[in-house]
Amino acid sequence: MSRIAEKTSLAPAGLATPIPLRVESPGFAGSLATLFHLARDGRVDLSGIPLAPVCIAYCEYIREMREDDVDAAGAALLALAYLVERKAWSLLPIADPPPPEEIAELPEPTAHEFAFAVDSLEERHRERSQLFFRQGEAADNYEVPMAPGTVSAADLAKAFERILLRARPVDIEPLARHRPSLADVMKGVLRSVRSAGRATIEVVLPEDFTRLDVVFVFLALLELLRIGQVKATFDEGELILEPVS
Amino acid sequence: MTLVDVLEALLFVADGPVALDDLAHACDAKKIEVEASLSELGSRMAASGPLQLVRIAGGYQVCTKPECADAITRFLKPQRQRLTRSALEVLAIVAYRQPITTGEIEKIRGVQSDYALRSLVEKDLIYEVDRMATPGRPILYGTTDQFLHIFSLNDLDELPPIQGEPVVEEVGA
Amino acid sequence: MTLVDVLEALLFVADGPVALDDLAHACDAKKIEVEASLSELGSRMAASGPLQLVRIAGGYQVCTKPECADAITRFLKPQRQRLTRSALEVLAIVAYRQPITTGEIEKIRGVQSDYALRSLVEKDLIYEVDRMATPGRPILYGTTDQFLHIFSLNDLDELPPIQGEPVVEEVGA
Repeated sequence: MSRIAEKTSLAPAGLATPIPLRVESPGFAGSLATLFHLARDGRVDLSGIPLAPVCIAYCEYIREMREDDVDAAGAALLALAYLVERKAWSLLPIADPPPPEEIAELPEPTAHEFAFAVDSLEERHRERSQLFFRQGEAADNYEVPMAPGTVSAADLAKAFERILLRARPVDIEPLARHRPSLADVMKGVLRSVRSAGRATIEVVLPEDFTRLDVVFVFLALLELLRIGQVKATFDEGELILEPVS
Repeated sequence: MTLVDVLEALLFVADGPVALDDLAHACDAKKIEVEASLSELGSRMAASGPLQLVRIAGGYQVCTKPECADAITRFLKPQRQRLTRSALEVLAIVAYRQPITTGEIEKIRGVQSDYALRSLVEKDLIYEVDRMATPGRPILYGTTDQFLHIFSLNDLDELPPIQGEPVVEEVGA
Repeated sequence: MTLVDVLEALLFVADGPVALDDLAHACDAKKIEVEASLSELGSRMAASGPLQLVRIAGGYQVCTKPECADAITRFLKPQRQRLTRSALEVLAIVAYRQPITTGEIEKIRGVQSDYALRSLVEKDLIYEVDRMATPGRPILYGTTDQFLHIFSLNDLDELPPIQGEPVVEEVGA
């Protein structure tokens, strides 16, 4: 069976494109242009494709064609003749049919062949527009939240002030000796809290701590609270630290 | 916290489709376990709530169910750029014939296509894969992951068939 | 789709805390209903799953529970360092054409590039080298040592040649 595809999908005038003839047979389904290309590349067995209906459909098309488009008609005729010749050779009982003549202008697959794909892509796009994903920027700014039930910022500030009062006052040296990085202090605090299980702030501070030690340890503590590695609570006014398992 | 929960959390914070490998690495779990848990998460989400798990652009991602589209549209007032029919046609040709040059596309369409190509590059739907080693070194275009994403495709094998093409492939095989 | 579900969907797609008013408007519901549903959503999330509803910065937002922190940290770290295609493109232009202004970059790319530039500055891959002595004093960007570091370059001379560029340089020399 052959039928003529939508005529409106013809390529714009002025270009030699084959007519949009669609071939449907047990051995092949697709446009005449595609069949031509497959035959030329030896990728289709023409003996399984009846060409008579294709020729009849072609004649019908020419008859119905309102405007005389000699270029389109010629291009399709060339493809048809080529197919008939190839098929004829393939039916003859000879091992090596002569190579086909090289045809100068090959019919190319035309845009109408993609019409179905374009339709289904359009439909997919419409369906997809009903779905919403989290926006990229939101994820970019994503921070792991603080543990719920932790103390408030004001509570922490009070605890900080209290412990600062007990620190050994040492003059700040402008170019002080090398200090550990915040990451190192965080590791130290986390180690102390984990080994103690449940600890007060003194446990994580060095013995005979200075005000600078307090500042460093608190910074580390805040960071650990923020990334959810340590949980802080108040017990009778005392700041209690626990590791988050 | 079960593995299913952790996976849900990871997909929540991710800014795009996440590959199975990355999920397995973050969870410190075997891929086969992660796959089973993802399938459980998918069924759980499908059964209730407004979210769903999809396989898209080569990974897993969570998105809303279509039923919420109206409220979300009111909320986000998204300016969805619709693709014109001609842009879609060029996109389809690139998708099925990639890598392909402007010249080849114009031969198929019979019309100039550089404007459509440029706008598709700007929308990050196609990109310059390579250049041909012929005079003028024409650009070869291919589709991006963003292309897969906006058409809800996991990979190029999921493209809808061109009319007749599947049969053609069988014949050629 | 219940009101609770729709609210979950809205908070899922939102890129920050959402005010009660905005939620009520998007759901086309009364504030008092929305509040009740938010409280139901909050309890539901608290009871199971890896997500929680928090009140933050004058609005509502969904985030993960702290128990998932380890997996998320493992997951986000490499992801944060991954550069998007457009960021890479901007970075390449800055690398080869530095010092360069936003306007010049946008002229080359044909698309707005300030978001990519900002994210590259945040990642410490480019920095404000100077400002041009022209009206508006546009910022001139250049690449940082961190840029050399992550691309394993010793100095800028080691950048791979752009196609055709070496010839241009010879002509100019």
